[in-house]
Amino acid sequence: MSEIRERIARRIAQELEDGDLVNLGIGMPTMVADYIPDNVRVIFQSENGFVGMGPRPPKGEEDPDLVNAGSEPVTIKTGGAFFDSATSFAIIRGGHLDATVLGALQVDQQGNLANWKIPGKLVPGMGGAMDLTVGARRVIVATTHTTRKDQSKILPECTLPLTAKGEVDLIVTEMAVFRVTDQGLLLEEIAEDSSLEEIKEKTAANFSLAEELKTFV
Amino acid sequence: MSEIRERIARRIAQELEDGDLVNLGIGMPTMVADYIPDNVRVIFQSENGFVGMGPRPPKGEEDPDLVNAGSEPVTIKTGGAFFDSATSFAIIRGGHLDATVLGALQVDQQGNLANWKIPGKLVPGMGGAMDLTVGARRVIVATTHTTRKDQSKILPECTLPLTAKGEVDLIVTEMAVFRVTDQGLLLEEIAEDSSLEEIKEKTAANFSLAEELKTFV
Amino acid sequence: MDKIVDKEKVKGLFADDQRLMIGGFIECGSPHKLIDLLLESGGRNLTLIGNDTGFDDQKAGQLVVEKRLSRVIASHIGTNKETGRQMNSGDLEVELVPQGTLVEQIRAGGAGLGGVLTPTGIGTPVADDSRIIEVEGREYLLAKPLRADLALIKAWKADSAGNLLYRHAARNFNPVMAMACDRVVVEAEEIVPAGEIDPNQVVTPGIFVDYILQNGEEE
Amino acid sequence: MDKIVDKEKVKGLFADDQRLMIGGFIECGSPHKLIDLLLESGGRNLTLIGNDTGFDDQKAGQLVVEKRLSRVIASHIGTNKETGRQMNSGDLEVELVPQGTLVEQIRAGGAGLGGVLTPTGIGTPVADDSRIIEVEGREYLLAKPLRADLALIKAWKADSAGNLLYRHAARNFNPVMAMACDRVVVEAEEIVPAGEIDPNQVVTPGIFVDYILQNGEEE
Repeated sequence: MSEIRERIARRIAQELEDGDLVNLGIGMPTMVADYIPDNVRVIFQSENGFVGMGPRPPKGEEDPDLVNAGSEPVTIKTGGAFFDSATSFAIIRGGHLDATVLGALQVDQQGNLANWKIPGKLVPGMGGAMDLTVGARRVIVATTHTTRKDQSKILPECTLPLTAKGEVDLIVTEMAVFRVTDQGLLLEEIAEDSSLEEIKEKTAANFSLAEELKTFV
Repeated sequence: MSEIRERIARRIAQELEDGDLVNLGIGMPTMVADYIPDNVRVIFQSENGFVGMGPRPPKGEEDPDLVNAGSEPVTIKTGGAFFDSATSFAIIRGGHLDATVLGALQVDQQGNLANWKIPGKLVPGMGGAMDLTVGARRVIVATTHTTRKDQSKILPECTLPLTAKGEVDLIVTEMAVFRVTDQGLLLEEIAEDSSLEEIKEKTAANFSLAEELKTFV
Repeated sequence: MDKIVDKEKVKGLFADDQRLMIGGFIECGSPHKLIDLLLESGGRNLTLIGNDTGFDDQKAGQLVVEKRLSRVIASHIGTNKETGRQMNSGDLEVELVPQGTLVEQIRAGGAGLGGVLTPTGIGTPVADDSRIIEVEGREYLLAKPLRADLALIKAWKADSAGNLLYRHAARNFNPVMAMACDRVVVEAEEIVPAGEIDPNQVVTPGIFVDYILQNGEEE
Repeated sequence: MDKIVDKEKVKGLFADDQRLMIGGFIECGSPHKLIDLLLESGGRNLTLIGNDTGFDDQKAGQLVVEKRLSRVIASHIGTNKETGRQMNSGDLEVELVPQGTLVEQIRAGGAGLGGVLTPTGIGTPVADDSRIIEVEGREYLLAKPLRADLALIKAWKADSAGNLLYRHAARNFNPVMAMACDRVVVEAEEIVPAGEIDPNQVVTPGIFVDYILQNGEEE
């Protein structure tokens, strides 16, 4: 499982460009920061109120006033800045983020995302996810291809309450990279240990194939 | 004329209470600050971005970055703070001001105020006046009783474009103090060198008399 | 007009049925001392407006655990299992709001706006309970202003005039809430004389602040 | 990604028909050096969004005096006689907006809001051209978001990452405008290396800033 998460994070890290301002969701998306190439300078925004977020500090140097949106100790890099939640969401909603990376309970071929509520079961709340999806220029979904019960998380249509309608741009799983287009999902890349057959079998959504299908590691 | 302005400013200063946060308009209203009793601590807000405004500095100590909304050099008192225009008008519109003192071209018996535009002639713009009138708890108008052509500025109904509808609470002139009530204007005070007859003659608006008519100096 | 008060004064500000805004983001920047006093005061049937309901094993979460709340308006409750439990049992009314909408509602309450139009939540269940307003061909949700009786604010430094500084990510909702409540109570790590905070560096101007409690040992 | 640029680079950013936001409040906190470069660049038919049009005998007022503007959105034009003259002659389109509405429109543009509802101007001529929206029995004007191609900002200190501090009343519209434009050009009195401004004291985070010009002698 941790290998799967690493693979997804590593692949998404390649999507980020020098100078990008990026917000990473809680959980697997947070790991993306560990795989940014040295020659690419990405600025991370933390929705609880700062830009220039850096990695976890060495043990013993954690500061309870310096945590990410998932309550994990982090650091701030030179040139970073703190601000209040109104400014934080002005950045997020106002189109100042180049990309956000978010997890999914379900994602579908219209680019809809569901990740905040399982009615009658789990209702953690949407936190900042609805603002992130509507505001960021690119919305990248980081998700395992299937649920623990081996059911596809990539659907013709989400059945859970939506976080965002039609906002997802790219879906990265341990098996595949799909681009969301006006014509639906486009399979662009296949993991080196997967196959088109496996992806077809485990994907409930319809998708078409890119002209040039690439492989990712 | 300067004696008239001083009298109006001095009378309005008596309206302000210890602890009040007050915004003074440009011109005569600005003079109110000079007449606050020593035992009353009023905090002045300047709409261009600070609270704790203090008097003009000694000659030679003016700072071009420290001026009031009328571009006059001022100071900031201990405990004051600077902020941006969005915060400044959050204070003004959000009901955080106890009072504002504004000048008038016309004011009427419904508590309407006109002070930003003479169509075809003078259109300086409303600046912050519309926000001040709608946001401050008390709107006090400081005005000469008549125009230079000796016409009443206190009318049954304003004829110039309005700055605010029904927001004026008190009108102070060199002759009289009127309170704006739901039943119209109530004459509460007469200047010691004026008379009820003179006020009746020079006031176009209807007004009733307070049970106890006071005199002011 | 001394704003610096003691614990007894703060406790006297609390009452049943109040509507409270409490700063903080999952316990970071939460006014733990003020919450302690609120818990001691015994206030019940409270409405909480805040980003979240903290952790169930930490201070901000205890308002839920000790069943002081009847209503919560928040963006996230996943870190306090007790909140979900009381919500599912019907003991606690929970209104979930996108975080950026929540902070704009609070800001609108403090800034005298009748609401703001946000694209956030269009096409989601959040839109079901909201008025939709179309502007230039695009749909927005109307987010109405929020205000409360009392704001509980955590500051890093306060001066005696009430000017506040916050530390790192502990700032979050605190400065916005300090503008949107009838009375504002601040817990400060340090209190300094007026004049010691540069007026250019002030984050929350003192005019918004009614009471300041020192949260340290030396009280 | 060095943000510090020279005068030639700044001049190259200007073009005819641009929509500009320019910080300042009647010349206080106005970016006089950037306005100089704009005047030198020869750009014409510009739209200015700002609090006012400065004094006719000072720098910010020269954009009007030299007839570079075809449209102004401002709250006050009384300090520049030339603005009123061109408005009355029909050479300049002037839209007057209450100051608090103007700054919220700019903020909405930067914050991705579809607009805000303000009580300011109800019952006045300002309401005639506005959409009225009723919320809980009270009428508000819809103030739509404003954005521009270029923001010209005056800062006190900038660090090389673009983080900005402002001085005294020279802050005014500058931080709000820095969030609402496609490109943001800053004139700073002093430029320091990144890290020299405490991240807790930053007023405008560097992510909003594209270009910084030193306005001093040493350039």
